[in-house]
Amino acid sequence: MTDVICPLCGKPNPPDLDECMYCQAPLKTGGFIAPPESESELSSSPSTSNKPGEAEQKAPEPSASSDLEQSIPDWLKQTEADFLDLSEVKPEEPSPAELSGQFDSLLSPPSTPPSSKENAIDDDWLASLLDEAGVGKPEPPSLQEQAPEEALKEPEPEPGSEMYEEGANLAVEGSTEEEQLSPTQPAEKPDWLKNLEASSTIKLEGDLFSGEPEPIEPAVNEIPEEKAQDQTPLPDWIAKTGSIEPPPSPQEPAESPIAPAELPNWLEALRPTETVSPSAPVEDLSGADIVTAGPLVGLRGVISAHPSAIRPQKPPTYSIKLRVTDEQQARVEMMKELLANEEKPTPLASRPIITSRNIFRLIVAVVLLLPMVWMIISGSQQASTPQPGNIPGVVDFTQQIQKLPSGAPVLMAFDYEAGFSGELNIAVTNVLIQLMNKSAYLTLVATTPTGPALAESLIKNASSSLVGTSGAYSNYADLGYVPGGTMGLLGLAKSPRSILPYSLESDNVWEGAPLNAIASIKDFSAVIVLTNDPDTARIWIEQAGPLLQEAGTPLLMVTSSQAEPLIRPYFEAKPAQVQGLIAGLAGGLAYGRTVGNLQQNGIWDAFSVGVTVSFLIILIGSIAGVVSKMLAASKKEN
Amino acid sequence: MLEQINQLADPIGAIIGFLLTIMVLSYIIGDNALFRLAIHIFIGVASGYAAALILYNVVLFQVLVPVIQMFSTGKTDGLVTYAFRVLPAVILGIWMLTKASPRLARWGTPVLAFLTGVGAATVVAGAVRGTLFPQVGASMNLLNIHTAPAELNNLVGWFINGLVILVGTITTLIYFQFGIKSQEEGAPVQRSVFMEYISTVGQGFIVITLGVLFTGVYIAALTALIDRIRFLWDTLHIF
Amino acid sequence: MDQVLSSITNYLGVLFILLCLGLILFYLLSDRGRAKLNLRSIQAFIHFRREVDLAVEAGKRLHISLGRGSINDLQGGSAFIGLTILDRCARAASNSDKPPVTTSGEGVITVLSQDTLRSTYRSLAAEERYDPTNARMTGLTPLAYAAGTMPAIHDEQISTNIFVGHFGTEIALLTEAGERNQSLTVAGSDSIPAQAVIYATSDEPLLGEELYAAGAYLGAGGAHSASLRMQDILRWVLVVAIMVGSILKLLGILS
Amino acid sequence: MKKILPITNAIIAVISGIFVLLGYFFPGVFGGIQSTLIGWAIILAAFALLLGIFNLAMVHWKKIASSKSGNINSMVLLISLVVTILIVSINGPAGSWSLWVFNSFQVPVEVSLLAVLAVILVYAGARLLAHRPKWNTILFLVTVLVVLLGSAPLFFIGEITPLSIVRGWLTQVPAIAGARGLLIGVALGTVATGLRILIGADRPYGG
Repeated sequence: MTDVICPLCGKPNPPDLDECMYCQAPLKTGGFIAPPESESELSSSPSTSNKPGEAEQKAPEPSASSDLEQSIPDWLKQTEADFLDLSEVKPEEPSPAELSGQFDSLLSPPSTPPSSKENAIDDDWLASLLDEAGVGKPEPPSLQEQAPEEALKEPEPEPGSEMYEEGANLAVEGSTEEEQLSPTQPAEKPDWLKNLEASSTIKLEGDLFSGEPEPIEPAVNEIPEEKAQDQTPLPDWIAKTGSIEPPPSPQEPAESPIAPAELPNWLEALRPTETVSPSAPVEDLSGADIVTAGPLVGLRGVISAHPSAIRPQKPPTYSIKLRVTDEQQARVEMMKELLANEEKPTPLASRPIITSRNIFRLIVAVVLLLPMVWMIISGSQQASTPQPGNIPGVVDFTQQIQKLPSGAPVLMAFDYEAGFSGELNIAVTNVLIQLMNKSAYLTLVATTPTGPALAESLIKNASSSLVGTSGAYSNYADLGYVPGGTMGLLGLAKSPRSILPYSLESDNVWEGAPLNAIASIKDFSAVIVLTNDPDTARIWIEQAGPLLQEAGTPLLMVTSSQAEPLIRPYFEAKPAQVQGLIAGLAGGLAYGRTVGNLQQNGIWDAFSVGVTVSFLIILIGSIAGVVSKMLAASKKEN
Repeated sequence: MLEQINQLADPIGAIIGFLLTIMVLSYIIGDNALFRLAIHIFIGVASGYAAALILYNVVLFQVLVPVIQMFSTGKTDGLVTYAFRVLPAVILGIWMLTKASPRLARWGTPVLAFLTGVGAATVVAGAVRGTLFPQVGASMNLLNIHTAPAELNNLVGWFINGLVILVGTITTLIYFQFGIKSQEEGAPVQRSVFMEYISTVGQGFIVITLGVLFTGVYIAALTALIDRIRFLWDTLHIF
Repeated sequence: MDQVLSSITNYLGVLFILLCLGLILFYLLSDRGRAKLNLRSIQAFIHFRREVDLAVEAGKRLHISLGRGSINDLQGGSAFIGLTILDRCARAASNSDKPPVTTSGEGVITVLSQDTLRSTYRSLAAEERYDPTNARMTGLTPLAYAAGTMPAIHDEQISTNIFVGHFGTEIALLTEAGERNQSLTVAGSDSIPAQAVIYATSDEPLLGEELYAAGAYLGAGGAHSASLRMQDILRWVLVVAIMVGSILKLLGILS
Repeated sequence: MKKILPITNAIIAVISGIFVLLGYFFPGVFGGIQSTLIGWAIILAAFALLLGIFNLAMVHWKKIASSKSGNINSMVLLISLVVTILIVSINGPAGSWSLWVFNSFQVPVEVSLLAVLAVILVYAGARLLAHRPKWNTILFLVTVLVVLLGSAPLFFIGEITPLSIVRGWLTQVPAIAGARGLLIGVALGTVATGLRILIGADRPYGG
């Protein structure tokens, strides 16, 4: 990837910089259509690929622009851009006269304010200009075509010649008006200066879109034509502009007095060039070299560029030609599309509540819901509940719990969201009941904020449904939430007491038995993770797993069916990284059987009918969709 | 009085749950005001609970309580550890709160830089130690002759499955290859035929995986739907 | 024995990371004069670039959702990618009159997205366009985040939704909202179940590693393409390692 | 200052990252520093979360202030936020009132949102082929249908054994293969992303 040439100071910059490292000018234009580095990288994008000719069109651009940009003082760039801005935003306004007037106005002192502004604003408009990809970029090459045309040979002769023709078209009005209008410029200045400051907020697209489409028409028509064949007839609005006579302003004397005072000497030196014939840029160049000393250091070559700027008949011509680059063509095509879409009534504008989609969605919902509702209401028990033996992991889980000595400390991580309680609560409640029957000391932690509440309510439920015990189960400590995700978990694995020093009841549980014997997570008799998120499960396996394997502490998991396929590999792995696994509703019910809890009151039947119905919906829906598409296609053919 | 409220609380909670469930399920028909209301209540409650919980677990238990205990019990031996492990974090935390004001925001950036650096390191280490090595190791172990079953018919199945997983893993990995040998200017960018075949196989495996996972997700959601129906019916039963 | 094994793993890990680092730096520094990197075309990115520009032309909003992955987790990676994309989008839409709106479900990511927006605008010298409420936190729990993002999709005249970051399966709610709003949804997540959902529900899914290539595809700078080259090389290193390892184990040379 | 601050930020990020990384691989030498830094980061994450809450509140407060549509909802949100924070702070996260709020407001809505997801997903599955008529869509749907049939006894038909065998094979062989490929790929991408930050090339902290 080649360096990015700063459009402002022309120095090369590494491609990944946003700002020029020398002058802090933004290097990247808005829009994806032509960010320099992305172009070189993304060979497949529609904006950059295709056209093989593009290569030689693009190649000379950056370097050429850089030389020139170097040689153009800011204020001049600014005014030209501003002129372009004007003529783009509202095509009716700028007459060639007005323009050339503007350039003249640059020669009169009051045009210094732009350059004398403090940097912040300066950056601001430059940036905004560069942002408006259509405006900022394209000029330099044109200037190049302009000034030392004979000196550096441009690869595109057509634009050049064409430009001269167009130049001819406007030359007459341009020159004549220029003479009479040049004095009135001061009056115009505030107007274009305002616009200049505003240029960062004026948005071409915005205007086009919010406003009526008329002004766009020319732009839209103009460019594609040029794309098609280079010979372009002038857009009518420009022809119009030629004839517009801007009214001479009344305040002219008010501002003119200051004019003669601060004329820089180099400008004096330039006066003659107005009379000099256009075909003598060489002399100007030589002149430029001398002028470099003085207030305008670093503006060497100003003069060489200058004649092109002040030559009255030129600006209108290149201003027309210039605004056609690939970017703009792409943008204009887009605009065309948008306009085309505008003409059609867009569905987005008037979104009806009842669309075929909504109806289809509604039918799907009803078809899915009704049978399940019926199963729940009837509390049907027809479908055979899953057997522990058929579901790998369940039996291992039970055995691991059975192995636990009575009163052993068990770490339970409630890492599932409340949304999955419908799926997981059956399994979790059964696990809790089994642990309570072994009067295990439950240490509850959570890496999700909803965990602690889930844990508390589930323990209350489980202990209430516990057979043969009265009152709530108190043999547990709820340590609450571990903030910090992976890092929190790592800290927890290494030293739980420093991460979670107190229980949610704010007592220091680590002082008393059995937790006082626990230094690290591996000292627990078992670690049970309840989660719906495979990533959380993986973090547990990765961060805590190694520690647990060292001590041979079993890591058991209760997961949602959505995480099962990703956790099962760890269970199947040799050596197993997860020693027991209960997954989803089926796992929960199967586990229920192992602890003698058989009640399922219609859930399993609803589940099985739900699965059957959704199978049919997907199958029929897909077939119907394909068929309807085929029919539509055949209709089109006919 | 409080007992009465407590007794009332459960049925009231059930009714609230009932109404909220209906309001949310109404999104199936279309986006509507009831749904909006329900989710805004929900966002407030969920975020509020999380915020309070974190205040409890971090600000209270890790920052305040230790200090209070130290000075109440007079045991200041933990002071040094506290000064190293907690105090700087608290200072940084307060410093980071400057992010709340647009004017001061820039000054809080160093703290975020610190967080980002630590996070990036954790991410890298976790990915290498936690995912890359275990997964690659597991893939290698698929065809470990020492773990092969003894019986011949099982052996065949074991070998074929192992081979399939191996091929699947490798082709999936290769499918993601991004770079392509640079061709002459203007030529359409495409992979070599060999690569095309391999990545098509890989794509097949990816799609099957996604299909399996999609079903898992769907089943989880379906279970939730059943749970809601169950809940609505039970709540109706209460009254 | 275990300790020896773990120390070996540690050294291997360091070696691996150094290899990655070396490759990235090599490509980053040697990238200047090299021929451009040809990338296989990924439909999602092609459409994405186009849609972003269309949105700018149409004066509509881009909505970038960065997920809820904490940067302290493995999920941080995808969140960082999300921030890179946010930067690209903010630049692309810098001359649109509707600045992009960002939603996220985690504190650090929210603050980082604000910083990214601010620094992007600053680099474009348009800092006055920065509005902190355009980078929002919409909820703290995953579903609260999704629920909070749905109204934004429905109400903010969104033309394109970009969901890049760590999402769970709740992303289906977001893609559905986008679909009902008839706006384009480009989605990618590091969570594989989420990818399954994305594959079925989003217009332009980004699968697996493709998400992490976003930077290089959207021209976020040399480092991104350098790291992409690194990924491509290490991919083959791992493939070879797996093959050789399994052959050795099949032959019983390695136990 | 304009220049210095970003550089300092980058240096901070890189150095802290390197220490933590070394701590992972050389716990003996750098373990102490690593765990300290991680401890800080955990506390900081909590502060960041509070910042997030603040941002959430501000966004909705502004909505209320500029009386746009939906400001009633915003008001409801703010009220429920404040009330919940108060209840949980006073009563404690495990207190009976906090649990009541949690169980009557949060749980129903979360489960219901997931229930809505079921309809969304089955609808998406039904129209996927019409949307994307490709070979891999068909493979996707076939997998979904097979796994679906295998995961529960069909109503009126009962368990279809061969299907559940196929399902078992699909979930334990090709699915594992694909998942491994995806996981390794994601890990590679994650490493790349992390390293870009550790060398200071990516600066998401706006440096």
